[in-house]
Amino acid sequence: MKINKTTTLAFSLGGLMLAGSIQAQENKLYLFNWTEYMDPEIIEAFEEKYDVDVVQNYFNSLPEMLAKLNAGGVSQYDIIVPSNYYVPRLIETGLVQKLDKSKLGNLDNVMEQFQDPSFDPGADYSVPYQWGTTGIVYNTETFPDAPKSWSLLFDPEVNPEHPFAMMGDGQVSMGGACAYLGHGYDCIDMEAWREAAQLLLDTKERETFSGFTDGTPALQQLARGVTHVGLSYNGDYLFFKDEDPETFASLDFMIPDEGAEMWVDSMLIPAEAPNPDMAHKFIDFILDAEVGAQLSNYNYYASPNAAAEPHLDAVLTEPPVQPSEDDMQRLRFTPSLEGDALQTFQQLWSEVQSR
Amino acid sequence: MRKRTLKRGLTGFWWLTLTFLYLPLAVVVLFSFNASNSAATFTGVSLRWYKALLGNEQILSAFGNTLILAICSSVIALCIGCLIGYGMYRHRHRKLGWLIVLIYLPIVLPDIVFGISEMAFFVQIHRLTGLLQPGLLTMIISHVTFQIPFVALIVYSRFVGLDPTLFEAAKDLYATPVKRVVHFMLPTIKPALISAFFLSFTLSVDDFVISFFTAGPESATLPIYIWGAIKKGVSPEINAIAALMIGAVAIAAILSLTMSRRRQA
Amino acid sequence: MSESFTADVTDSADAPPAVDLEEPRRQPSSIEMQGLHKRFGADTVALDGVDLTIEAGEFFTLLGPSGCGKTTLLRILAGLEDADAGELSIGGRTITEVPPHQRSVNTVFQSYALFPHLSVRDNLAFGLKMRGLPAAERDARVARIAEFIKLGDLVDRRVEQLSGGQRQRIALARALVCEPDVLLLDEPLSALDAGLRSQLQVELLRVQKRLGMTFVFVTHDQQEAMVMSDRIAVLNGGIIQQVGPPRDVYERPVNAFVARFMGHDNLFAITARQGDRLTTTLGELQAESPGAGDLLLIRPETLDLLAGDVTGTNHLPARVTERLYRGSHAEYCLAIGDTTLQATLNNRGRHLPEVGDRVTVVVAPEDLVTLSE
Amino acid sequence: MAYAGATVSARSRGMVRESRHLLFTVAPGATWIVVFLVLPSAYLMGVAFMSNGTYGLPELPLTLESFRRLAGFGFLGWSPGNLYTLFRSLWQTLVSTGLVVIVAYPIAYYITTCREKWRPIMLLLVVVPSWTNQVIRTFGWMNLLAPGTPLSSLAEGLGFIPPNMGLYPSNFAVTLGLVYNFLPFMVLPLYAAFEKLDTAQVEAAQDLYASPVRAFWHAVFPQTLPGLLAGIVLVAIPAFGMYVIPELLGGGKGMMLGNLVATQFSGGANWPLGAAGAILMLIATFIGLFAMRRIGKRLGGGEEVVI
Repeated sequence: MKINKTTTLAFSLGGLMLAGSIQAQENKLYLFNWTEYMDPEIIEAFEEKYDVDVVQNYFNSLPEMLAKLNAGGVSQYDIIVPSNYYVPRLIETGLVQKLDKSKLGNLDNVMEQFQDPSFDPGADYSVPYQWGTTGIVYNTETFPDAPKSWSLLFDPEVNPEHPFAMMGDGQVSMGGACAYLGHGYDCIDMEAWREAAQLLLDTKERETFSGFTDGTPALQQLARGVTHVGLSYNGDYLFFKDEDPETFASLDFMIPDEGAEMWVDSMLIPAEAPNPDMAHKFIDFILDAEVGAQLSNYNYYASPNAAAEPHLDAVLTEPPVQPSEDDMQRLRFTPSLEGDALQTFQQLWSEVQSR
Repeated sequence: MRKRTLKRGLTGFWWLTLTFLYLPLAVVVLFSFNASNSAATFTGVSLRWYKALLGNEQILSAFGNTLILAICSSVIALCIGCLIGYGMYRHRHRKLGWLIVLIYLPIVLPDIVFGISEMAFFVQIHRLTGLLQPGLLTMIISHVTFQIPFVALIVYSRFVGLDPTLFEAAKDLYATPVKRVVHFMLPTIKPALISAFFLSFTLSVDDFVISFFTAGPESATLPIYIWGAIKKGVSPEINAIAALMIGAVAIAAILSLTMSRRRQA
Repeated sequence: MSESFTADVTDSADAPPAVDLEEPRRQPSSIEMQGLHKRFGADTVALDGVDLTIEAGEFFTLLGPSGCGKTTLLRILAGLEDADAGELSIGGRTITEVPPHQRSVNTVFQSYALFPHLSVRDNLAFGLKMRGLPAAERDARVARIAEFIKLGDLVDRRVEQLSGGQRQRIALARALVCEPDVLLLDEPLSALDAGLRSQLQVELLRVQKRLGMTFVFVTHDQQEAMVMSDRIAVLNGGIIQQVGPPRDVYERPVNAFVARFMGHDNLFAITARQGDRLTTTLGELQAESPGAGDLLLIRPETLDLLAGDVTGTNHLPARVTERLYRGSHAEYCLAIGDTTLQATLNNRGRHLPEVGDRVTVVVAPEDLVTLSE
Repeated sequence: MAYAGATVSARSRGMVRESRHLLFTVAPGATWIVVFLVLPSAYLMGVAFMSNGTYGLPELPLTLESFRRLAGFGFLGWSPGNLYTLFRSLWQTLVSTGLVVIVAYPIAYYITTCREKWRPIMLLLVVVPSWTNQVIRTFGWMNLLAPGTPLSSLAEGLGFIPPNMGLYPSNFAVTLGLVYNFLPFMVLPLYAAFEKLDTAQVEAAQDLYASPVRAFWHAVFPQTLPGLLAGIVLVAIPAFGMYVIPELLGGGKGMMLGNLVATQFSGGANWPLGAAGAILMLIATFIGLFAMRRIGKRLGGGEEVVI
């Protein structure tokens, strides 16, 4: 008898919940974003303005984001925020839809150099969100005279005995190895790749290699002393430094002289997004001058929003957010791979990971 | 003499093993009260990480999802598994090899294969029919799948342990088929049902891999949330959530102990 | 004790306790079986055409070795097993296809089958509850049966706390409280030790006589069968060998199987016959109007032993090869030529021959029974 | 004749009823498992024979390419990466199962030597940690083994690990995590076996063989073998397919087969390759199960070795 009651209770509970979730979807916006990449106040403001519930999900790397889209996410998220080199493959596989530019009144706020990006000619699919750089973060107490170079990671003589991590996203780690070997960060040459993969394998063999870590967690590892050198993003570095100045006083961010990554994260709408209308509203909301500035002020990343410039904090106008003229020369986009090149790269990378 | 040395050695080894088993959990609980953001040094007692949890809506919803998932899946698995367990008992003299294979399949299948099979399958079904979008429903389905065998085996072994003439006595004493179920079978296997439910619940809460691969944007459970938090970078907040879950388990353990004590008395 | 029962007792303080069960509630029912067949699997025949009538109010015993079909027959009566063919009626009503829960038949199981999840009281009330009797009447009936079977405070115990004998009595009470037309008992005493067993045999008999209910009792113990039964049916190989009152079955077995099963070993082949004179392996014997059949049964207790060599009709010279002194009587093994004969002598203070003595065996012609293999 | 006919009809009626009953009780669960596990697994098997699309999703035509890739053949010729992963999985399974046996055996025995009223509590103490989620358990070890923790400092002081490195991430941490995770699964069946131990046999053996080692080997060990085999099945099979522990504790060096498979799906890399890896895992699992059954039967352990 008791069991019957519990059963009924649980079933009605379950039914209620399912019904509830289906109904609730009507007025929700599903945002799939990098971790620690959105000011909660912006979300609150947007929710209030459009009377909508924003559901946020996070990823730590682009492969993870793509996997989630393939695993059903394409019909479950309204906005995704991938980096430049993943945009072409999203477009090509039909995972994203064309933007309805008539719904984006603030589109003109986008800086000129972002209006026709190489990864999305004509900007038919993407609207820039933030841009930044990937550099080396290291412990200044361990390395008081650190060279401004990838050798801090790849040369066992420069760093003989302190744990370090490489980037979890293969293309960034490979790019770093390429740069160190003198082939440039954005190499796509087969021979260069092979050499870089070998370098990564040798590096992995070193006792002080601690693992492949994504950009944001790498900072946590550095802060906790698990590693002493790692790869991360300029804005995240500043963001955490602001949160915990004491710990981060002994951590520094640098762009190696051999060259490093510069990236643009963009907002896109998945092909089967449940609420594309609201997604457009969201994109337009972010493009607003003040919201754009608020976002950058929160994130410590450079804004692609020209109109936002007057509202930006001072820290956003100087390195590392705005790289120095010299560094700017050395920064490259991560190449967007497709076809055989992508397959080859995946094989090289999985070899590096699995050995 | 030698025997006593052996016993003493074993006692020592026992305490050593217990330390091994509880040290990681103890450290999690201890550092959840740490005043500073450090895994290595304990700087003072503070509740700051628990306070940080309180306002976190995601954790609350993950907690709710965990409960809903565990309860719903356990209840469904209990109903279905109970039927199979009885069917296996009632027809144990028949050749049911295929059924045994089927029942053991979810148990022996590696989690990861289980999880990706479900994920790939649900994606395909959704593509074809628009049904079964990843979310709580798909998670419940997957959990029920791996819970059914455990329920069935527990119920089956309870039935096997019964005097088979009890079934005939019930018939003989004027119980109709429905009354036999209500007044005889269910009350008789009640202990088995309770432990099956408890085991299912534990299995559901313990699972990460299968949930991870079948979850949708709004159905993250606590383990998934913790996984995400670890992947994002270890933060002491995780210690606090983990400590709460450990506390819940400790309470469950004490409850189950007192319950079994009472049953023995 | 339940509330209602205590109330019952105090209300009629000076009257004897109300035990309606002393008077049968309804007329006892007879049982009719015709051509019952039952087979398990392809080649195990449990019943091979059983025709049997059990009279109303009879204490009827199904006797036979294990595997003879007696339990199958009982289970068919209870409805726990379907006959492959044949008809079954109780009290004139055909119930071949009636499911067990709709038959006014109750069973006392060999393993007692008390429900472990219920208290003794709830066990007793189970059948009444299933029949939908209101709680007050259930309590009253349970109290009455508890009084009748003298359960005392057993009613308030838990099943695990009961001994074997106590369980047996609860099982009996649980079946009786439903006041069935027929009570079936499946070797209910076989798990008990000898002392308790004979005590319960007496009690069972008392209950049956006082209720006048039809009892069908299954046992493999011929002693028990003889003590309890009005009539016995001996079964073997799914076939009824003989039906009759205990004395008939014991003293006049119809075939060698029944004779052996009833404990007789003195069976001798009849090699030739001339009128009443039979030639057997023992020698020539004079019988009184012997029936057909080529076996001669001599019951040990019908023999007399005379000291020394004495001649006369049915006097056989023999030698004592073994003697088992049992107090009330003595059992002998005697050698007559190459043949061994068993004899039992009552110990009435007379001389008991000893091993090695030469004796003369005397048997009365009317005590000789012929039967067939 | 009439009798024969009656038999058949009554009999077949009973069989129909029984079959309907079987169907009613077993069908819901069996269907559930078929629809939600057998079909998905079959679909996954199918994926393994499809081509890998440019962005990791399965495509037609059918091909054995994924199995070639799994064996290490790719654009770049043959490379041993996946074999490394396979052997690492086998090695970790072997080592951790061995360690679990070494720890669980005396523990299970010790519990049976204690007073009866303490035994349930002792068993509970062993099992309770496994009620917490495996992510949390593993996270506990991340805390304990990180650089700078007392354990790491100790290991560093003893010269086991180079300075500044923690015990985690490493293959050692993965082994430790596996042992920790699966210890209860070995203690329980072993305890059941010890509890059933026929002490008369042990005493006879002590009389017959002077040395306790031989007495153990001839009397105790064979009797606990069914429990041991059940434990090995319960530990080795999930350990071989483990994903969480190597992912969290292994860093970049500890990848096991489970991670190789998972990465193909959670890293958006190559579904068909992942599916082929899953088939490899299944084959290994079933070979392991089959071997254990054979050993169990050979040595006279019970039929039901699994659980």
